[in-house]
Amino acid sequence: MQIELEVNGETETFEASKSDSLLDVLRANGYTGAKRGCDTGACGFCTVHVDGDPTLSCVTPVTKAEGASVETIEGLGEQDDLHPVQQAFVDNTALQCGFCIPGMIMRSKALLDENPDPTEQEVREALSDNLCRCTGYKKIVEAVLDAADRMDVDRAVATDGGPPSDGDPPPDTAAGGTLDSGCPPGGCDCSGGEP
Amino acid sequence: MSDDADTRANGNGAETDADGAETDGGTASQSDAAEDLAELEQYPFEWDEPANNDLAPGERDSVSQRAEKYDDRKLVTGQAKYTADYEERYPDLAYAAVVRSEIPHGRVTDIDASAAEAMDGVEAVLTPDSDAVPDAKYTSAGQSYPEPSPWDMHVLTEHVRYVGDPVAAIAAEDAETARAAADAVEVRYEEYDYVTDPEAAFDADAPQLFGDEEVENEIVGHDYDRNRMANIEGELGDPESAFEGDDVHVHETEWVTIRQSHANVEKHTSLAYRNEDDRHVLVTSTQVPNHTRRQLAHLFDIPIRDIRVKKPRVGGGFGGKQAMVVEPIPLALSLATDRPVLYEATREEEFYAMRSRHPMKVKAKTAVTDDGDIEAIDIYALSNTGAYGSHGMTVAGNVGSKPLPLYSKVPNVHFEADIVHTNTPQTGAMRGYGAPQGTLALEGHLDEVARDLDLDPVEFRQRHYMEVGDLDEIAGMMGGEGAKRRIRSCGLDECIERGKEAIGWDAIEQPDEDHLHRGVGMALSAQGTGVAGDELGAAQLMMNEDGSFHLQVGGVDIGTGADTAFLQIAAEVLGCDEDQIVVRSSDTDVTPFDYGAYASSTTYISGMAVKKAAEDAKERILEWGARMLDEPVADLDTGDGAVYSEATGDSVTLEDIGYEAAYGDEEREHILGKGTHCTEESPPPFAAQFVDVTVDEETGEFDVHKLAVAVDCGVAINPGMAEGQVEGANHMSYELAVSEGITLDDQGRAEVSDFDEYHLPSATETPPIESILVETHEPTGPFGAKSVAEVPTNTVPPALSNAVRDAVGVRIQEMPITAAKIREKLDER
Amino acid sequence: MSDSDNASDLDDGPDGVRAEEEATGGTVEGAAREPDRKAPDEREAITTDEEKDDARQIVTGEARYTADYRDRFPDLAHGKVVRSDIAHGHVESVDTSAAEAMDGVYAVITPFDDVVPDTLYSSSGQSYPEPSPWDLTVLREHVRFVGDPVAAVAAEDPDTADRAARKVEVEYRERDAVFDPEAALDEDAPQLFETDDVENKQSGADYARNLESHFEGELGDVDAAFDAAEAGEGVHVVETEWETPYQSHCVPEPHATIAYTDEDDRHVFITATQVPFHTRRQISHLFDVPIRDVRVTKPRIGAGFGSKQEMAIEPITFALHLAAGRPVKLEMTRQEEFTALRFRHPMRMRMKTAVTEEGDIEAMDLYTLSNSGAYGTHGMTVANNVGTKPLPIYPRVPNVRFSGDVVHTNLPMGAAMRGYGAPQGHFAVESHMDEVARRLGLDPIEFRLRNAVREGDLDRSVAILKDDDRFERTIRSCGIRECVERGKEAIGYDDLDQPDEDHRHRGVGMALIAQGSGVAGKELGAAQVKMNEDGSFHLQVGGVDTGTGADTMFSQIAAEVLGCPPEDVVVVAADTDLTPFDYGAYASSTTYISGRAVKNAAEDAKERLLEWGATLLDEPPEVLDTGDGAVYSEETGNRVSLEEIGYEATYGDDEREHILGDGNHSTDESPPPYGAQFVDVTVNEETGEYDLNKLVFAADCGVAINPALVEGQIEGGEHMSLEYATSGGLSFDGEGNPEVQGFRQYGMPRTTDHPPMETILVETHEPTGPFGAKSIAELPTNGVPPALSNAIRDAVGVRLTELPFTDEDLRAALDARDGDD
Amino acid sequence: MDIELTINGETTTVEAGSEQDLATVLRQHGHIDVKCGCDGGTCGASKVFVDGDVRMACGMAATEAEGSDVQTVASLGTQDDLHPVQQAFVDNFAVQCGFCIPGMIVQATALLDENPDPTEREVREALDDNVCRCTGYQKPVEAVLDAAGRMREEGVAADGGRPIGGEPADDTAMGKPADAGGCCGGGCDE
Repeated sequence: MQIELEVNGETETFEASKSDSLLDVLRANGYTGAKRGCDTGACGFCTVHVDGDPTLSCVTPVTKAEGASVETIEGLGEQDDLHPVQQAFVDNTALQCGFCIPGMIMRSKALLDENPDPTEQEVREALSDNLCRCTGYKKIVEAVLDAADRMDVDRAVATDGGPPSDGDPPPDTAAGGTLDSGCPPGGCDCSGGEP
Repeated sequence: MSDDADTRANGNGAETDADGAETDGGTASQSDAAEDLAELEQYPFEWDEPANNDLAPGERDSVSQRAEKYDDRKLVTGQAKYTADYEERYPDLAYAAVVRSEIPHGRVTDIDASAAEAMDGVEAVLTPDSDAVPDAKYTSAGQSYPEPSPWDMHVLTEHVRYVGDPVAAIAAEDAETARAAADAVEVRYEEYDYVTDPEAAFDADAPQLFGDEEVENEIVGHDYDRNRMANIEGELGDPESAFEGDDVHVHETEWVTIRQSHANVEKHTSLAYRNEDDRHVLVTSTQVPNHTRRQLAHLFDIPIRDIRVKKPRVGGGFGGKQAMVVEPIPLALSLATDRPVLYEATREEEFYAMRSRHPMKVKAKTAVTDDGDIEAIDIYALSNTGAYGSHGMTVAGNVGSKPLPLYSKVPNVHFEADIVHTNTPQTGAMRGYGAPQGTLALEGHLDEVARDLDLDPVEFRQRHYMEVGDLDEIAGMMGGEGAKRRIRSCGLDECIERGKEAIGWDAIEQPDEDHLHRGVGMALSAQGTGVAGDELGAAQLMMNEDGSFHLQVGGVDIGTGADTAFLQIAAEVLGCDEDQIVVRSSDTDVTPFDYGAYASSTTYISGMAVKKAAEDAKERILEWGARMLDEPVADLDTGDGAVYSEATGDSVTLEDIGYEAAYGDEEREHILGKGTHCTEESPPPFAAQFVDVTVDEETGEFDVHKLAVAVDCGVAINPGMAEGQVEGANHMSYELAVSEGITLDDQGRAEVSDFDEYHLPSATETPPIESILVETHEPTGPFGAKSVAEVPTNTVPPALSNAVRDAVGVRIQEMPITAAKIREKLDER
Repeated sequence: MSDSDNASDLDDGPDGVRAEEEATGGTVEGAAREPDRKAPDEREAITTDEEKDDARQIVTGEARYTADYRDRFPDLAHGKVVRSDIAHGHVESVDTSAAEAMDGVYAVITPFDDVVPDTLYSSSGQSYPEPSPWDLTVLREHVRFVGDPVAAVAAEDPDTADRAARKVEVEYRERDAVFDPEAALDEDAPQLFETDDVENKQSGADYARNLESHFEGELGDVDAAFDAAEAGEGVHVVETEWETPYQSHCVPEPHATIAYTDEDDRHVFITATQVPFHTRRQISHLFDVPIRDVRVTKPRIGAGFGSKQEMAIEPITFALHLAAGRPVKLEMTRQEEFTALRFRHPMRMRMKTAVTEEGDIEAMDLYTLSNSGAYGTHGMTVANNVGTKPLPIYPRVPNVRFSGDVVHTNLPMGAAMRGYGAPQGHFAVESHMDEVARRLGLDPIEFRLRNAVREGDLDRSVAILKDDDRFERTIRSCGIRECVERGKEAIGYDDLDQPDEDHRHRGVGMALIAQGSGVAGKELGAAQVKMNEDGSFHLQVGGVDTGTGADTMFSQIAAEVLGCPPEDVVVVAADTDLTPFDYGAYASSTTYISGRAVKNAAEDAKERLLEWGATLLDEPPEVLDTGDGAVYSEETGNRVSLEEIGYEATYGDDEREHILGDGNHSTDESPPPYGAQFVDVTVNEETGEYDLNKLVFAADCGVAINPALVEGQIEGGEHMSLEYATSGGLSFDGEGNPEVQGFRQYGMPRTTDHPPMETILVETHEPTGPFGAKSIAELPTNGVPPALSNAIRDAVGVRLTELPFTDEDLRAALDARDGDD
Repeated sequence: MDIELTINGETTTVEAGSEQDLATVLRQHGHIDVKCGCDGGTCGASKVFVDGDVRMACGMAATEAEGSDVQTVASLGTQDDLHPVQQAFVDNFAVQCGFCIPGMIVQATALLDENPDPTEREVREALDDNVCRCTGYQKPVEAVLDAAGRMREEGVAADGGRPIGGEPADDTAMGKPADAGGCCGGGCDE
């Protein structure tokens, strides 16, 4: 059978069989960012967004996703232009083998979309369906909290009429400093906010 | 070119001319003898050659064996993978097509890509203004750095200079769509005047192709106001005086060569993608992976470390791929689309938009005494480099520096070349690299002189050509690939002897029919072995625990069998079978550096690097052998898959050593070897070409019965493969003699678009070729090897011209040799 | 070559002690004498939190793990294994006809097929010949546990493969099974192996008693010491028993392999492995193909933790590939991971000591009974580590005995797992020591530090099982006391607030930890460095990054030597065709062995760099050094950039050279890293429930090449250790059928299960390691069980001896305590 | 559209555009041993057997091959078990870059099927529309003549079937006379 999905903003038609999970179809079509860890919805490695909700794609029949808008890790940033959540994971060394990370990041992004300023406990609860075997979760939780701070800064700018918040954080926030130059990230020509 | 050369030349002139008297009042304060000594020190005859380099035939286990070419089995079963065969690895592969200029000269004023962009499946349309298209100038020539070629090209260009210049590029989901989209791009031009004839281009009033600001890294003698890309000149002795002497006969002849296509069966093909490490990978059909990596890095401003160039099997290069011809296109498109992109040139593009051999007009002039002593030679070449200058100067330099050194005993030599732009397709490196043009002129000329002065053409040459021990100064007197060198191996005498025998030189039977005349002609040639003083090869070796090896070498096998030669060289050193070694070559991430496959350097330079790496590993193997056999290293050697003692006869297999080194209790080591090689040497290989032809005096038609060519390539590492090189080169040389090449219309547009229009001699049109290998020992080469791949490309045009002259007394100087031209000359006669 | 390195290591004995004394201060004068030692401010590329080289690939989902290579193979077949559903018996027949008749099925293989070798082998990725028995066949006629592979299928898609596998009908002749290791030792127990069923038997094997190995070693005279203690006064003898369960690695990426034959007719494995070179050798031997025709390449790997120090699924994949004539991918399911792959060995241990009233340990005797499961991979060597890792914490104890039995049962296979016997051993030894202190009324920390290792000690117990005293080691770096000091402070050891509620009691426990750095005398690493003309480098190294960040660490070590930024070192690693040899990622060897090989290779290249620098600067190489992307003169301050050297060496007029370096490293040394684990717990006396308030781990891993990555190793190791103490474990029904089939039943700790963790790095300088580094990855796996046992003892006075500690266990112990009262 | 083809003995349905040539379609389905060296029908690299006749696959529409039996060079032998023509090409160093070789071998096999004992001239004529840029045709011609000899000696069926005696004996490979020692050159057990 053929099934139509919107993946990362592009509508595509996929060959699929009735018994396929959404994960099966994504992976068979080059979206290998989502990982297969258990096939029973127990590990969270396959987390993607379906119509904005974090979803375990390995236990989602693809037929249920027909027509839906799916966002995968491939739809976030690029290696030289990371999404703030991705950047925070990198900067906090919050990954080792990385197999759980795509799911972890999709789950974290969903959390921050809904709750831009979570407490540590809220982060832990949001991520409690996502297993990680390497990190002991410590740096992951720290990364998500850090991402929240970064996005908060971005958002503050964005509400001032700046560009949308998906861009790179400005270098000085990435370095842990505070954004006090008053420049929108990448949005002006003053070359780094010389006072 | 070189003041240095001129100074030395004067010294020598003094010696010859005035018998010790210092005629020209130079600053020479040393005696000639002292000078000779000094030169002998600087260019010693004795070479510090390791004992293992000079093996008698009976001592060779791998070298000079007809080892099976290691990739043959996959080639004959169709399993070998060329660039385009990797497309199945990339499910999201996009395909490229290029929009090319349809006018010979002008400026792009507007590109309307809207129709193309609107087509289904079109991923990107790039024009000179696109972000992904660098605007840096570069040369496509795959040479050392900075390249001895002008940086005069753009990836996509607004100033078009020939019919074929790339203007825009498309990536689409399949090749048909890409081509259709390319057709749908509308380009508007402001047309300029154009010029297609090199002599006309040289005129001060001719349309000018380049403004001064349009070129960087300009080459010596450039004069863009007159469309001159370069002028080079070199001199030994005092040729001017020699020509003015009253006791000499001065002959002057002029020769014309064709625009030859490489016609590599595999078209230029290149696949570019960004990998998950955010690095850029090119799988590409190239002779120069490392140069390409550097050039792409500079052009696109990407660090060298982030580019990987891999050469899979290559379907022939012949110099056409000693250039970064197509790689920037798929790379730019892959940057623009973030998808893997494959660009495969069409065969039509191969003929009008890739590269070709420089067409030249070459004049030869000699001063010869009654006794048949050549007092002076002067060669002048006018080279048509087409729209761009890649390889322009260096190819023209070789017109002189390859054939002239053959006659190293001639005291006065002059060479000059002008390299001129026209609005015609691009030229570039091609097997022989200027030597075919020069060899036609010189060898045709000398034959004509001999016949005119009633000298035996063979003997006449023999009196002047180089011998072992000579100091060849000619090779270094001008641009090109040469340097002053001591000759340490020369098999010319034997080449001639065996060639004569093969063709039946002394016993030609004339046909019964009166209008049929049979003749034989011969020509000699010398080439080089690598670019003297501008080569580098390196190799690494790793021993596996079962006594097998992995060899990583930068050297580039473009179908010649170089990988097999590397295996044989390594196996000879390591004392194992070739099949115990797995070779991996030409991958800039994995293999050490190499300048690439050109200038006949692969066996000599890269092969020597392999030998050094193997010797480095062997040292460690012998250490382990010594430990395990409890004997001193000095008594040990490798052979037959083992380390054995010459003292006791005891041995331990390489497998035992491998396991002990990897898993032993006391100590462990991964046995590794590394080697890097560079040299100032570039010893010449030699060829003697013989052609047997029958000419029909009534029609001018001629029938070539046989080509015989004897080649001294030192020790042939693999005689079967060496013969293959000789025969293939001779076929290409035959084409130079009898085929029209790429012909152009008056706008410089190629008139050839496919194989059926390009007269590549077919199986029936190609005469039988007898290849003869004459072994000499070149002490500077690995196991005595010199090069082989280029020298037999040079010789058929003069030898056939000479044979026709022999048969019916007429001289054809403008290639190709055709029945009509012979008929015309016969009629004149 | 490693000779000189080895020699200097071996000759280091007395000097090493002196070097050690210098080391404690990390002084600059040390740096002058020892090029390896760099004061913190002299370091450019090491001890920086360099971004992990694959971090960006990973967070964008671009990193490719084995199964992600499927799109490179349009004709890929998907494999599925048919497994035994009985615990013990023989395959009588396999009916494959129904499976073979299905559309899209390319091959069905059974033990009786030609492409399936019947050679005996061990799956353990160890040195050669492996110190594990060869008792496996690729597919098994004689099945020994529920999950043993009997047949396999390759089909056009995973779904077809699954369905076909279910249609394979296997008939068995069942046999009696045994599930308890002590019962298995009985003469009358069902016997798993006949003598002929095993080659390469290990020491003390007695298959009639299902004994895979028995071993024993002694220093001094233990019996005499105990006799004396019992006869005399002032010496107390304490004996304790401990038990640990199966633990699953829970590797995020299930085992996966793609096998194909390339156009050169060579066999290629893209596989999730920690041991590419061992796998290459083992495949070669098993399938009788030359080593040179096998290529094993490791892509990104979703962690290993020891479960991939095994050739676990490669042989079946390869046999399927041979049968199907096309590339085959075999990917385990999570259920297979929990039932059929590999686990930490369950053990029962006995610890006995004789201790004076002052707290001097006179004698230690440790015995372990290890349940090896159905096959013997890593059986003996893991059990050996139960003693040889923790006992050396107390190297001055004069009388030490360590013995063990490794026994087969009809249960899943024990194998290598992070810690490799040390978690079991530390649980026994460190809980025991705490118990001794408490029984003798000594401060548990003071008691241990009184006996614990110091720099300069000669450690003989590490070699207690070896005949060869060259494996005894001098301790040249030891920060264990600083670990304890800083750990105490972080956990608030001396001022613990008790909860207000009477039934809630708070306690703190501590455990000392030691591990090794590689297998002493059984390691080899090698590397090659190639310089590019722009001054960047390609580094080819056999070492295996299993997600730990090893590749990043390699680039830092190379960069420190070469004087360039780490991102200018492109690492090509763990591909048997492209990279030099390496034993693989296990035994905490990667930084110490492979990292040292990288350092040696970089130094080899640096020699050439300095030569070129000397030519270009016209100064002698002796006054030159590399740094900041250049070769500079210490005398004149002149510098020439690496880029200039690269272009000159490549394209220069006079001479040219491709600057290459190679390096090897092997050694008999395996210096221990040290740690101190602290646990802060509150116990509800009424319910037995307990809350972990905090974990603190202080580690001495020598010089941390990349502190952020080291912290990650510690936190991840503690996570695994936390699980070992508090959850996890496998259970089986009476027929040997596994009851844990997935994450949910298993109970791997989640974010919400984790207490706050604090990580402390204590820097020492290990002179035998690259830039002073020792290992880190395994060390923190050992600490939580004993520290938690000790903390509970501290809080409520009861001792838990069986992992994991459940609320019920604790409740029962409290009840017993109160009953005793 | 879908067309049915038998490719190297396996019947499959392949998708082909009406404009697509057979070579492109074969390559898209993994038969990369079919090479394309020109813009259509002029270099011979793409030669395959279509119902037993040699055709340049790039010069014929895929639809024209509907229902046909297509054999590519890969059907002749494997790397471990070469067809005598392939073996002769290897042994005679008739292969350099190899790009033209699949077409060349298909053509040579067809020739020998029809004419087991061709003259040199006949070989050259048969290969006349196979472009080779490396060898000067010298060694390919010698290889075909050598293959003819081997196949006659080994009694390979005239229809190009597999050799009866397996691999040719080494002494023929080395160019020694095949009658040395009176042995048949590999086809017998003596």
